[in-house]
Amino acid sequence: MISLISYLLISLVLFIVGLVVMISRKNIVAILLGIELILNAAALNFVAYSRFVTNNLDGHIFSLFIIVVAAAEAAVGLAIVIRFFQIKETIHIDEATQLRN
Amino acid sequence: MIDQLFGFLGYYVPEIISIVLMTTLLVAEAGVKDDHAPRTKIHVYTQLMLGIVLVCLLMNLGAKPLHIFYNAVTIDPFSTLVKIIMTLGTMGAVFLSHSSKDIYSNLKSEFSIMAVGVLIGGMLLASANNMLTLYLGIETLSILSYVLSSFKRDESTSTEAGMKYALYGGLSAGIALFGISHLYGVLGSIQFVDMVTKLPGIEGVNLAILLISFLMFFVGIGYKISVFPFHMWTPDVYQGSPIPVTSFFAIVPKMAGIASLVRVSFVFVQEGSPLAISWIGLILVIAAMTMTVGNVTAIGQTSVKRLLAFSSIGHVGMMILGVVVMNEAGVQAILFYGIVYLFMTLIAFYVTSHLSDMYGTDSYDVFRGLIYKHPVMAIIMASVLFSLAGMPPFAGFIAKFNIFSVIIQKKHYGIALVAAINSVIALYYYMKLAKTMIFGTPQGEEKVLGFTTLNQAVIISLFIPVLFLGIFWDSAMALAGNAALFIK
Amino acid sequence: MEYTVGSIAPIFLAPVIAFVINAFLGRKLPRQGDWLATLSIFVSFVFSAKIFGDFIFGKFATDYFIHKTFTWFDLSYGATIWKVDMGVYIDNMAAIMLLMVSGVAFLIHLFSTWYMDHDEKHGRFFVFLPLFTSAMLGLVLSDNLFSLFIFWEIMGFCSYSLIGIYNKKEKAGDASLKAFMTTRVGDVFLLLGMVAIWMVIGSVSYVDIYAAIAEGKFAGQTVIGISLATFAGLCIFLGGMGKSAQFPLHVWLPDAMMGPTPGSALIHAATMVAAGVYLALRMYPLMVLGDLTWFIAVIGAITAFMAATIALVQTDIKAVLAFSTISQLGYMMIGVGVGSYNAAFMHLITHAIFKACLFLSAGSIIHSIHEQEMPKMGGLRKYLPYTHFAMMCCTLAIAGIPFFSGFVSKDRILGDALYFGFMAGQSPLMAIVPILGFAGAGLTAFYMFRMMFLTFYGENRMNDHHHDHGHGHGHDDHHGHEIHHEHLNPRQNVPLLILSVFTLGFWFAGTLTGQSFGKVFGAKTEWFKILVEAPKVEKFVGHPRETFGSTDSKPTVELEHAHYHHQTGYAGPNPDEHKIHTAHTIGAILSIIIAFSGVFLAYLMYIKKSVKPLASTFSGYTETLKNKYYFDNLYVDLIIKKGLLGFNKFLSWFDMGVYDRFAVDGWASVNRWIFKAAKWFDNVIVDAIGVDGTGVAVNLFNLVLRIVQSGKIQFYFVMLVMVLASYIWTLNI
Amino acid sequence: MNGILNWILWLPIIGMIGVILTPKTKESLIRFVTLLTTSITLVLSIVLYLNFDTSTADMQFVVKIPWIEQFHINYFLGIDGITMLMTFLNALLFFICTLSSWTIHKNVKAYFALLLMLQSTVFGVFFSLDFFLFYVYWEVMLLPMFFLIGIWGGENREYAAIKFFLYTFFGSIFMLVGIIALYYATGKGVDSFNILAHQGGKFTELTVNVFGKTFSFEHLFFWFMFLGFAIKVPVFPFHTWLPHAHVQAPTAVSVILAGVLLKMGTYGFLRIAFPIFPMAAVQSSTIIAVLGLISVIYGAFCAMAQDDVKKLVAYSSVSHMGFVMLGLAAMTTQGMNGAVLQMFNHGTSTAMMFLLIGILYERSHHRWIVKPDGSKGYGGLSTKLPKYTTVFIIGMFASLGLPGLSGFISEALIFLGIYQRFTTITVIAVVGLLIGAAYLLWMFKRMFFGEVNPETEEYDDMNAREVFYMLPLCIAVIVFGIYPSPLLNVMKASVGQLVDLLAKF
Repeated sequence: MISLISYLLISLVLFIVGLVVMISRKNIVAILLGIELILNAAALNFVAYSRFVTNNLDGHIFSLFIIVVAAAEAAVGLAIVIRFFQIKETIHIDEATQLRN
Repeated sequence: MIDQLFGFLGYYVPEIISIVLMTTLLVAEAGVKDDHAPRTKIHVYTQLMLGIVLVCLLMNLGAKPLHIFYNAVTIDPFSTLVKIIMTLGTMGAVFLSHSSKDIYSNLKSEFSIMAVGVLIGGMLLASANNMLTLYLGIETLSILSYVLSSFKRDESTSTEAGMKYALYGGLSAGIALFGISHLYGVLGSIQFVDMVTKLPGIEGVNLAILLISFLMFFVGIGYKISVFPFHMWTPDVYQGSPIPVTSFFAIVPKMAGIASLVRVSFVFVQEGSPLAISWIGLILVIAAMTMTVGNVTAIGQTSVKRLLAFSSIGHVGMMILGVVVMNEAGVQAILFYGIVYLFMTLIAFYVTSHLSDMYGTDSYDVFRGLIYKHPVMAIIMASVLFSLAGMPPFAGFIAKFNIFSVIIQKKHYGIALVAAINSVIALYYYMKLAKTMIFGTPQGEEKVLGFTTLNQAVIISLFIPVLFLGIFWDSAMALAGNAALFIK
Repeated sequence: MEYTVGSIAPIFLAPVIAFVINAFLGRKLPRQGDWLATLSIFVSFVFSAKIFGDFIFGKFATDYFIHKTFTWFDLSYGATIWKVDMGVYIDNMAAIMLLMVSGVAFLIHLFSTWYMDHDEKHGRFFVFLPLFTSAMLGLVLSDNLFSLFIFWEIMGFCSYSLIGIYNKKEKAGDASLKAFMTTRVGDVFLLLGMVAIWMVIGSVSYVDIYAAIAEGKFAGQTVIGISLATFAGLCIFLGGMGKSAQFPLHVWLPDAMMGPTPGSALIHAATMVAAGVYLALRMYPLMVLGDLTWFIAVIGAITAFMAATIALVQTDIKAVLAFSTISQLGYMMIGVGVGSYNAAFMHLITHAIFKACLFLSAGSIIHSIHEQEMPKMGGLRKYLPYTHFAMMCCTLAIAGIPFFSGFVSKDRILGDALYFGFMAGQSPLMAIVPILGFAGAGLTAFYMFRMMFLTFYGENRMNDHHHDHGHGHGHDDHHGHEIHHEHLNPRQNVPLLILSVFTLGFWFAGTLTGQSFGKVFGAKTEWFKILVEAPKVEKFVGHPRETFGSTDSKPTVELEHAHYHHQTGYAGPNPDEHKIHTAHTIGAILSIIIAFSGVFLAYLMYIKKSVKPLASTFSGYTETLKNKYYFDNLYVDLIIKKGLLGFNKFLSWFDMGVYDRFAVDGWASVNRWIFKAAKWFDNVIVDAIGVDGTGVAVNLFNLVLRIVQSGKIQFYFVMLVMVLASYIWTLNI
Repeated sequence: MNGILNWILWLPIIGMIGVILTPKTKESLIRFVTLLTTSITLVLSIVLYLNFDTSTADMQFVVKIPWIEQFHINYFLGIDGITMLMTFLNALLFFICTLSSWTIHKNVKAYFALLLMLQSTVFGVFFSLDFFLFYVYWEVMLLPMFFLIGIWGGENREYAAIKFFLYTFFGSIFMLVGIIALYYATGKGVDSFNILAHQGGKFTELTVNVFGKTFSFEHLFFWFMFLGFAIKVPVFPFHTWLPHAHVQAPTAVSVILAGVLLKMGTYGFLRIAFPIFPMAAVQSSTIIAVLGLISVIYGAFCAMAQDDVKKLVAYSSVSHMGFVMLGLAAMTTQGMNGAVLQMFNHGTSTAMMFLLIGILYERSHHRWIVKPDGSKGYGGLSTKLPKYTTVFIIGMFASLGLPGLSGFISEALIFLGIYQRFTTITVIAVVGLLIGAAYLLWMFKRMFFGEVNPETEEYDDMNAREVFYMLPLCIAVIVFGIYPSPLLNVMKASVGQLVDLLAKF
């Protein structure tokens, strides 16, 4: 019987993995993936909580919205990344240090 | 059931009109070719619609607060006033975008679309009454902002700005969302009203989770209003984005974020709520740090755009001091500050935008000896700078005065001192710019061209409130006070 | 005897009016209004004479005095009553002083109309001279220290202006600056002492001060550790020292001779410099109370002797007179110190007359031959007979030859000094007072006659065509420096002759020798000795304050002939009467001997030439004397230039260069250093931090922020997460 | 009669509008308009003086109109004895400055407009009895000063202007905190911004908590106010903006700065810091006295070292304002009256000095007593410019406190006052008098005596206009030196009231 804790643990792992990816990986697409991971962690939390704790549908609905938003965000993000690639011919994050004091 | 859904649509007209405007704009934009005339038409249309929105909002201003759409959103004078400020900001930005050379002419109406979209997000955020709406508001704001900031498509800086914004925003939103999910778990609902009722009973592990996740949730708002330490994207994005976008960012998302910050604080942080202890201290520290960071960094800037960006950070630090005191007076001060800040920022960006269009750069040098090139512009700009610095008899002083007054009322003398020192620092860099404009000798003898009478009219009409509210400010204060009344 | 504003005010106001008129439209008046000034002084002379007559010729008792006040301004509000009164205080001393001042001033004005003729500064001179005279008269009239101080300073201002009147000369500027500043040193102390008295006893009117002394209000009062009486007395005496050019503060008077000679005659010989002595006399009871008399005596003795020695080697005729003035003022101070009150005052008067006369004579010489250096003169006797006569009388007087006024006054002072030094049971150290006094007397006789001989006797040492003059047929040549054979010129010589008449002793002593018998002109026997007494303080207790228009109070006590105690100045039978008499007799004999020996020595040196002049015998000492004991070098070069100015330069450098630069702007250089460091650390920092105002801390903070703001997005992530973590940690759950 | 303050306050603004409306090219017309305005103001202030009731210490000619209802902020004007003098001084000096600014040719219109604005704001500071109004005027006054120094100043003007501005702003922002604190300490009542209502030591028991430490409310905010006012005076540690501002500012502005603006600081003590926080004032009077003493000595010493004559006079005002601080610290009848009298007298005498330096500068275009290369800057002026020399002597001796001229009485009163409380300080302070005479006379000797310089040859003496505007000051200096009662009678009631109040603590 899978308990709430295990769900939370998994989502926490997802979250941390996402963070680590965003911080460590130099590939911008990978960083976007990290964002996705974090969002999914949150979504998982919502579902789990609404299943085990609150017994209402708020969590489910929220997670649906999250998926939509994540998609939109990814779309915009990727579009920008593509522009970036077209200009710089690289998607290495450290190339993006033109703006600074 | 039905009337719960549609009975209150009347109060929701502004949002609806904005949405209609956005969609119509999309369609129209698809239609037009690359020539200027229709864009002007579109621009006028946009302004008209926004004007209607403004009127509707003004009509809503008197309404008693009510939670509609199953508590999804709250319509109360507070949110309405914030929406008014945002709408005015949008109108200003759109106008600026139309005249600015910083935005490619074939993208001008796209700018309007995005701006209106951000406005909608802001409205959502300002009147959000449950976590879902709030999240959606933030994301709507953010996603469109990413696009706006990368608006100069084939300039690497702009794209980079957009990308950084997107990544940073994504991370912050993600963290916030993670926090929200745990809040949902601990408090068992996403409706503010229900969550609050659960608050007092929380202890033990749940309390720990509550606090941590509330902090995470705060990241989401914090990065929107770019308070320390979530401000780091701001300078880069402001620098990379076109000037109209920068001015837009400096007003609309910030006001929306502050509004939601206020609402969240007032909803969650009440007597007996476990958050109350840490919350005030947190905001105090953040406010102090934010204004200090903003002002101190602004000193070093040579690009006036960056300077204004940092100074806006400083102003946000000032504003959120109004949250600290947790009473109507504080909110009143914030709202008044918002109104004044709107006009001052718009004028400052107008002048900067025009000069940088003319000289191709926005460094101090383009301001040197402006008094000889365009006296009206120079005098108004100088006055606005002094107003931003909080010098009487301009409205900026009254705004500052109110903030001081509320924090001193709660006997936060320490933070008052910090704010005092900060306003001296702020005065310094504003005065440096004013000095350049008035004492400096211009390199070229040429006058400032192309500043049409329309532009002058706009600037002057924006300047009138800055002066008027500095002397006869009781009516505006009353308005803000009335709006602040129903915050709880 | 009723005195109203009308009978007193003109003394002071007439010269003031003359001053105002001359100041504004002097240029338009004929002769630039010198006649007006002279006339005004004559007016005040007439009124003073009236008062003098009333006081001296038997109308009033010894210590009768007029004291009338009016309110100058009033600060009373509610419970606090505080106002400043001005007023007139005339007693015998003041009456005599008034007559002397106005008389001498009148004669000097008269002389000046001749002397300043065709001088470019004629008009300006006659603006300041009446102003000065009015101030001096006002000082004599005034009833309290405050108004005294005011007139005191105004006199200082006039002296400043007259010394520097030839403003083309750089040296004139130096001299005037020196004079004003040196006296100012004393003045601020005078102000301080006045303030001290005022704030303790609530008034600075003489009457109130005397009364306070009698009532013992000073008892137990201390200022910064010293008893109030001593402190205030010392401060006030310092003021007097400044004005009367006493020993440490004497340096200004010789330089003051830059001014026109008649000005020097009036200000730096007759009246102003005597004001210090006058003040010391007025405050005599305070000095006694503060036990300062010995100090005054010592200062006076040192001054008298030192100035006399310096005068020995001076060649400029005015310089000799200047130093003799200092020396004589020293004698007056000795007189105050040793308690021979009326002798000191008498010496003030006699000295005023003969010294004024001496200066005027010197003036008439200088004006006639356009020469001040005595070695270049000689044998002028036959050209300037009247001047010679006048000057000889005065020299006899100052040298203390019997039957002349100087003898009368100085011999009394010396007699009392002798008593003070040897018989009054003072500490043996006090013996220096009489010793220096007598020595100085001898020197005085010597250098005065040296001056006379060098100037009027012997062969004429001027260049050739002047020799031709000597043989009497040079009247028609038109070279620059002619000696006109002196004819009796009313404006040149009459003043001299009048003054010289009053160098005779009996005017003052009432007798020819100064011993007490005989009556002169119906004046009381030894009128001077009797009428001028140290104030008997207890008489002033509860004396009614009169405002102008109220009737005078009647004489408070009848005539008294008693000598008064020397050390205290209080009336009363004196135990060692006979001692004093012996002292006086010895003193008289001694001073006669010394004076004559001095004259004789001078005769041997400069007429007979049988004794070599000093200069050749002790040349080393002569150098010291020529440099006036190096006081000027000490003050100007060392203290002012090196010390004060150096310190000031340092201070202002510190103010702008250090304090303002680093503490206030905070940072010019530190800022630059920060930039260097920052550039080296990371080229993140590109532009200059602002120019002014926010201080080092801000810049350092700025630096840190700029480094944080590195533009690396993932660095931002890290920061975000770290800060979030730290927040969570601060929740300490 | 009651509206007269309104008239005096707003007339300059009307004049300013008039100036702004006049076309740029009609410079003489602009000057005339300004002159007209200032002269009417002067006449009005004299009328004010004639109608002034010297018997009472209450506020007179009070005007009170509600401004911001919610905060109980009023447009609240009124004057007492102290302000009366300042009003007259202000009107007089601006009238004179208008005449002395006749020679300004750069940007005439803006100059005179700003000048008039400055006058109005200064009047506002002196008139306003409402804290908010006071603060607004106090700050607004900076703007015209900033531009007047910054545009028409000397070669280093921007630095000086910014320094002046920031320094004062720094002080006044603390004042603002104090003002708001008072507003709440009095419970946001009807009189919360009424300066008069706060007076009388109402806050002696309150305490405040800053950064976890507890302070006495009265002391903390007394020092806040002190900071604001002391910078304006300026008292010793805060004085360094003054030399810069003075040296760089154009003549008229230096005159106003030294003549009126510095007085605003001491006025602040008299009207606000002392009456509202009497206990703290009395308890910290020693510190004030010591600071005043340091200003006296330090200013005098620094002045003596200056080769730039204007800088010398600037430092001399540091020294003279130190005397005012001493008088204030004395808190006795004589001291306080002396201080206020000194405020007025220093206004006139220093104004004379700055005007005279300005006149000389117009002829020589430098201000060196001794040029940096060591040669004499001037010399033999007294032979070349007799009229000028006469006026200079009057001004100089007035400011070094020669009896018979105005400076003396105030300094004597200050000494009398201070002696009662701080004997030792008095004894030291006399050195100030000494040096005060020294640097002025030394400067005079170096500039006016000796042979005439070749370049001095060309200078011509004061013309009719200059004589005309120097005359009132000369008269004031002499008349009030001989007969100060017209001034003292006006002020003594108000001062006496304050002294009585302070005596209670």
